[in-house]
Amino acid sequence: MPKNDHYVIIGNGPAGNKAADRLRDRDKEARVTIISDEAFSFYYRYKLPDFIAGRISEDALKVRPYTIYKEKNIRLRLGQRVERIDPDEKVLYLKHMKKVGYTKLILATGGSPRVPPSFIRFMEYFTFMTNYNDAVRIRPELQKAKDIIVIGGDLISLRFIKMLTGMKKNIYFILTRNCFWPIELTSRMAGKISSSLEKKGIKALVDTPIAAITRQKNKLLLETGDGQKIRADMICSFLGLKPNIDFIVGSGIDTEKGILVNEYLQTNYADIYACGECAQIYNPKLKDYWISIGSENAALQGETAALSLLGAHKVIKPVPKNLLNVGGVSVNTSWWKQF
Amino acid sequence: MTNVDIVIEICGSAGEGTISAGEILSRFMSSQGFEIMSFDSYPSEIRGFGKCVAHSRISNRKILSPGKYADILIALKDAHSISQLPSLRETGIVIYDNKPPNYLEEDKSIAGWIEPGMISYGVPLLELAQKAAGNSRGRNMVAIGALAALFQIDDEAMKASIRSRYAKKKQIVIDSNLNSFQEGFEWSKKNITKIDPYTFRNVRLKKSNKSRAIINGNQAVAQAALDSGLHLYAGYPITPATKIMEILSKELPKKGGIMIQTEDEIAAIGNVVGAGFAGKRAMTATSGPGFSLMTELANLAVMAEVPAVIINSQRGGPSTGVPTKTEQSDLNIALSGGSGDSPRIVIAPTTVEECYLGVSLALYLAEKYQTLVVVLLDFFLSNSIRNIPMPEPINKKWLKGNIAPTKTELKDYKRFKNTESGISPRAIPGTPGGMFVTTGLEHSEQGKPQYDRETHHQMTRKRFRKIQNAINEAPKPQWRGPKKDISVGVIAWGSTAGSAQEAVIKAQKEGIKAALMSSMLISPLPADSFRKFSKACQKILVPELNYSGQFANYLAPYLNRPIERLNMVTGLPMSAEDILDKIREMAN
Amino acid sequence: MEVLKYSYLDEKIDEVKEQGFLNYRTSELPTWCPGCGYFGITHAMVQACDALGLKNEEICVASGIGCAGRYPIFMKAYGFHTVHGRSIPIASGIKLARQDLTVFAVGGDGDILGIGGGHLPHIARKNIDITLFLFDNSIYGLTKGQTSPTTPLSQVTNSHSQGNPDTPLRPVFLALAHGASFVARCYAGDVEGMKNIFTQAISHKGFSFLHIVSPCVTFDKVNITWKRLRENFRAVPSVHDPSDYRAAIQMAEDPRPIFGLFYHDPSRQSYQENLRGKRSPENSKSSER
Amino acid sequence: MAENVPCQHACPAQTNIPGYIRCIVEQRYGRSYELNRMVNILPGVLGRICSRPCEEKCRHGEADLGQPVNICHLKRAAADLKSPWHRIKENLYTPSDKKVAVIGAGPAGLAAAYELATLGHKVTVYESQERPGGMLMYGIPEFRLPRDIVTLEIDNIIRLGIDLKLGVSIGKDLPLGKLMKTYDAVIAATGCLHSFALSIPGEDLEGVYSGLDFMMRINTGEKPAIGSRVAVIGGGFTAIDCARMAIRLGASKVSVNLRKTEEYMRIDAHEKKEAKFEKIAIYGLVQPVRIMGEKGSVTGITFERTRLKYLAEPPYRVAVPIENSEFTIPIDTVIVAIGQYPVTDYIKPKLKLNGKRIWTAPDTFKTSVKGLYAAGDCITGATDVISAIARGRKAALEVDALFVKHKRKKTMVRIESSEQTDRKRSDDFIPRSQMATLGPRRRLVDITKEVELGYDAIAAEEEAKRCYLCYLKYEIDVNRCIYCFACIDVAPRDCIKMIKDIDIKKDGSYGELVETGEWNNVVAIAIDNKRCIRCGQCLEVCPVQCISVSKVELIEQDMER
Repeated sequence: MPKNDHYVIIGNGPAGNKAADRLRDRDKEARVTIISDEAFSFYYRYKLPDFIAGRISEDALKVRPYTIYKEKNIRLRLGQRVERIDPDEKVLYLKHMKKVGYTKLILATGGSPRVPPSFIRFMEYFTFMTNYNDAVRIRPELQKAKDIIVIGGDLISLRFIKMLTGMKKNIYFILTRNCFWPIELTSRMAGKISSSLEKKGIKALVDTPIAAITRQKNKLLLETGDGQKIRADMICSFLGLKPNIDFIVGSGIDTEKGILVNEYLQTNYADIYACGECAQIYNPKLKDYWISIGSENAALQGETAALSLLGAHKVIKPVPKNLLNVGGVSVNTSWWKQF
Repeated sequence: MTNVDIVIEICGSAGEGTISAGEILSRFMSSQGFEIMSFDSYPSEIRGFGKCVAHSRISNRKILSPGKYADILIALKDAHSISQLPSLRETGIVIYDNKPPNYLEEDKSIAGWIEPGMISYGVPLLELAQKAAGNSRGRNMVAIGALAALFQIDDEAMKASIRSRYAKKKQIVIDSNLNSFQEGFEWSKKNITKIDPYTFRNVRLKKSNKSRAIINGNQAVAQAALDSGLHLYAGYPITPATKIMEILSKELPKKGGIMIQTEDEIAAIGNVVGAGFAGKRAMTATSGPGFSLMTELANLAVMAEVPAVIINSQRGGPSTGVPTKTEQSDLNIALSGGSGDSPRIVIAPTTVEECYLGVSLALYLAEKYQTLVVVLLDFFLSNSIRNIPMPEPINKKWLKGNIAPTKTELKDYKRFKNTESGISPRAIPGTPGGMFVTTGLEHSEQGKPQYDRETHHQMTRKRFRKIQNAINEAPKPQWRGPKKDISVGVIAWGSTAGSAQEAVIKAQKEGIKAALMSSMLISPLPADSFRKFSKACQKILVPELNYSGQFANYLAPYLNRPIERLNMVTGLPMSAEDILDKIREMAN
Repeated sequence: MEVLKYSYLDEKIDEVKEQGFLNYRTSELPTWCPGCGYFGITHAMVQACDALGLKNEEICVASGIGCAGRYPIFMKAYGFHTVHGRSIPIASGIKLARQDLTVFAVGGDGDILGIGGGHLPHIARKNIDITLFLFDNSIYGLTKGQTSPTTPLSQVTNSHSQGNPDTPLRPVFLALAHGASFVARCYAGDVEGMKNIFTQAISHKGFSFLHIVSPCVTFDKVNITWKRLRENFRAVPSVHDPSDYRAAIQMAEDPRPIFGLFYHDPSRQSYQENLRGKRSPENSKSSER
Repeated sequence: MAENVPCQHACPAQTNIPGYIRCIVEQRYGRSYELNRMVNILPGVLGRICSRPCEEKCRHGEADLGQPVNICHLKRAAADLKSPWHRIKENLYTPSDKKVAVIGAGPAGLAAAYELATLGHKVTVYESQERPGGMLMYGIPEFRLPRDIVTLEIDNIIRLGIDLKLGVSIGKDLPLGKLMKTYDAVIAATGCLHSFALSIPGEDLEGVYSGLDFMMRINTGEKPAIGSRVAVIGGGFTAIDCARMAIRLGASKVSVNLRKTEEYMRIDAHEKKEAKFEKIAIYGLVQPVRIMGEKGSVTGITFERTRLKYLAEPPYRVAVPIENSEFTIPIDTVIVAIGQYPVTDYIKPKLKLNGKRIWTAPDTFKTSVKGLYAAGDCITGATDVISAIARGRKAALEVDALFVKHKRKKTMVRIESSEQTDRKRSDDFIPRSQMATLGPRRRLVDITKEVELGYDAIAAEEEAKRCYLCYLKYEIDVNRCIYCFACIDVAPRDCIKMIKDIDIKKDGSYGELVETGEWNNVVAIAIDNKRCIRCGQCLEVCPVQCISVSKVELIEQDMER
């Protein structure tokens, strides 16, 4: 391989970091660059609720110090957003009018908060908490708030609720089944979750449609489809994540829900790979496309992508079922079926 | 037959013809076959009461220094001459006007100051002049006439010399001068009884003097410039360099060149740099204050790699300083004047011969190395008239120094190509395809402004590196005296080297193992030669005409040893005696 | 549907290519602030060179320091970017050395009238055959907006926060007073006019003084602006006789921006001609003054 | 031109979009409407249901420039806001003695009839249905297109003296041959009325509808029975209309199933958004294999997974099924909306066909039968209304040329110099105004109620101000330019370039400006009108005022012979 190879990884999450490490281990000569639009270092996303609650410091969020990148000779471009990919020219266009060329590209852009179309009209009232920036922004708000509505039902929302109960907040939980994207909770699971939550003093509403949200003075008023009116200071939305592929659509890289890749995590371009929450993988054994969530999956895929990229043609396999006990319900976090 | 070594000083007020008298004397004596070394010291005021001294050393043997003490003092003006008396030998002779128009107080008449042992001859200079020409102007000629009479100089030959000196003037001028001479000569012959031993009669002289030139440093410079194909001289009058401009004004157009008198020294060096850029040889001459003004553009020549030659005839400084006195205090500014790391070639001729050689070398080196060359003369060297052998024709190689780019190089022309030697082929305007921009900004090989650290570092190195080879092209440093076990090694530069040589010779006669090292090329310094010399010496002495020991300081890091200094800032050339004293002191 | 797109541009491109003024540019993009009048001057200069058919290698441009000083870098010729205020001596040196070259001196107002002000009278009286382009934006631009010798009275600058206390120089008046044999004032926005004057100036045997008024778009937003120049622009009246020195002086005293050829004395001998021994006071009108 | 005014070029009818948008800013709604009507006889209709190829190309929607102008909404605004006493302007030509029959009163047929009528010919339109309008009346759901608008605009056409014969089916009620003899020319604009079938097992089960059939039944007043779980197959307009209709008919779960992905759906983003808003799920990369049924009705559908395959020639992606990837989902109703093809069996003798479509000679609309012309969807397959209108009009002009022996109208470029830019830079930052829509519940209450509520004058003006007015052409006068970069400095994007040349394409047209960074190659500083967003900043800063603005419009002129 020529020495001037430049491996670019978009995304500074578990998948991106793992991929970068692996690339560096196997190829000492090449340039390895991670580009991330977040300005904060690689952090544990699941610790964000604790961070918001003020239980842990910023440093505790960080997975590893910046010095590691220097040691490993990995270029970290933080706070730089990729606007466009030109896969034919092999160039990335960054937001600040900069071009970055690559020889191989790994897309590990992760996910961003998802808002189902039916909720789009309420978006302005929602508070999201998916990344560090959000966490920093809502931290002071949350300290002041008394009544909080949580919409959703994904894992981090449950952690969040746990954190809120610790803070003695008044919590309303609207469990929205089809929002545990990409799968739906069964009514049995939803019921279990809600009942276990109610035991903890949380008012849980299962599958209650939202009719309207209005702002009244300092409070937000939520009207449910069945006529309930709930006043709250904040409405936090945890409606799952959607792959961050907006900037990729139309570039020539095939996408559907996520970036379509084969079992080697290769996209329709031979030199572009995708891994983590942004990748939509067809798995012959499961006979379907899959999008994974969870940092373990992401890291595994990052590694796989890196190895495939280096020519190992490693096939990604579903990891053993990784069950998390959430509110008494076992939830499979490894591979979420699309339908 | 006897040997002579007489120092004559004519001292008077400015405007009294002191200098021309000295010049006439020197030239005549030289034409008679004597070795001469003469120089003038005069005030910056043209008329009025400034003190002028024409100093001439006349000998039938090689003269190395002007001589510290005068043997004969011709006092055209008493007041000035009194102050000149300390430089008269204890047994010296004073010729003075014994019939001035007014009565002088005792202490204002030179005669009152004459020490025991001195001889004084009074000549009614004014009266005789008025008698001869109807005015006082001929007093200098009267004095010369008296001199001729007193010291047995061939009066007819001298008259011929005077005649030729004023050949271009109106007849009345020639006549009045000749008459004055005649009056003085005759009056002295008739009225003065000679009681001193000095005479110019029966001296063993060299056979032929035809292939010799009687010139001073400035003239040598001008001649060298003319012979080296100088195209443009731009200058602004300044003592003591003005003479160069005057000569070139006359001579340069004859050769198709141009002498331009500019509005200031800045414009002068500007013109020179411009012409250098345009591919023609150009130079200017100035002195310290002018040189200070020039440093900016001189620096430009260094940075922009444009040939430029500045003759700096040093005088006392700082500032306007002592305009008409000699000093060697511009070494620092010549070596590094201006901003930044500014390497340049500095040549300091030690003799009038070297003035000629040095300037032709300077013009060559400037062209070849595309940089600034400073030729350091001093007041003394500029004005010191010497009788020197006709200079060798200039090395043909020196007449054409520019390295032009080849056709291949022109294809992708890099004006400032960082070559191994550091010299980049230089396209002259008018060369098709060689267009470039040169700039005083740091620049890339193409000449485009570029300030990154790598460029600045490499280009600075290049500019320093390229001049190093000049060491091999300049005459080798001169080592006079024993090659080893030297007790006192004298390192001298510029005009002081002559005195130092004389001192060393005298010291050797006294049994002191002394030697001299001097180099015309000062920057880049032929350091190896100096180190070698230094190793052979127990002690090193650097005599120079400045207070701070500029050359010694410059030398110190190269030699890396203690250096004795002899610094004088009297406005007068260093004398052999002073150095000898120091050598003696050091040898003990 | 008819194809109508760049047809205009296409013709113009061919036209420009035919003109060949591009041959007088280097590949370096000028580094002046966008909108600077110096672009206009530069453009007119290359056009004038082109119109005269000068050979690149026979043009020498010497410039001083400042925004205008950068000019040689952008012109394909032998260029000499010298030190502050000294473009005139260096240009004269070049011309004196090489009669065959066409020599331009380029400098700004600070350069030519300030630090190098002493050279102007002498180049004018010497009448050395160079063309002086005074890029006058009435400000020290490269040092970020200090008062220059032509900054209008009481204009607030970075060096005079209370307003400039100095009366500005009048460059055209000065040049006339110093005896320049070709004096014109141009306006940086008028390429055609500049080209015309420049062509005459370059052809003139002797020193030509070109005072080119240009706004500094960065440091003067008040006094000498494009807008004000455009609005107050007045051409030299067509009846003006450029050989009429007195009329030229009168016009030079006019505070309004009058642009055009003020004075031209083709009969005056250049320095070089004088040196060649053609010195004759009768030939020179300047001796009358 | 094409790249200069991308919206106009993208419009099949070449509507002067900047022109009519500008009129809205000036509150000349009538003029705006008439500008539309010059090439598009149904502005009010198209303002609602146009497929908006223009908006895709709108320069405002280019990367970094925000979102495209709501061109379609503005068209509707012009129609809505114009005075009720608005004067319709027609260019009427001298009557001729030529008679033309148009088969089909759909958009193409109406457009052709209108054009021929203004040109002075006697036109008779035969329509097999009871009401004119074709798909406008029968294909498109009423919640998207209120019928009174359609009727009004059609009436405006018929008023020109067009003889409209309804309920007459050519081939059935009246043989084509007779028509051919009676009329000097016949234009067939019969549209696409046959639906493509999936050709998979189970398609004949109850609960399987073809999309067109489903819509027509609804629009003729029927209420087809549907279950709660509806799967729509296909990704075009009809598919989405069916899906949205299904929701209104009471289905709780409706999915739109695509062989490829959303990216390749041939509908505009607006429709997609509305569909999603109505909770319609869009699934990609699936292909139906069979429809399962019990007792004659649908119970489920089996899909197989597909993957995208890249075809180099032409560069295109196709969906390829993945082996062994079948899966089944329970379903009550299947609507197959994968396309339509024209009915051609009424024409005898047989015409030359292009696949299932009528073949016409390129650009002349002549079929293989002399005197018979064809226009609209029957020659292209199902497309959109604006294309049909454009083709109907062009076919009419061809017919006219046949009579007159030369073309009577030609497209010219009119260049007007303009002093002003008509806009402010701040206008570029106005966000796209969303059109208010009915709330989700009210949509279900009255299923014929129009979902989109239209713009008021203020919203229309705000939105209209967003238009860059690409018909303005900015040009730098090379002779006066001083190459000072002032314009480049203020340019909002890389729209002003230092160029050394212009590419000239093989066909002689001009291509890209060739940029250079080398001063000695900078022949000119030029405005790339393809990149220019007409913000007028350059005009403001140019020190020598060498930038000119001219208004470049395509106009139709009478061709003198």
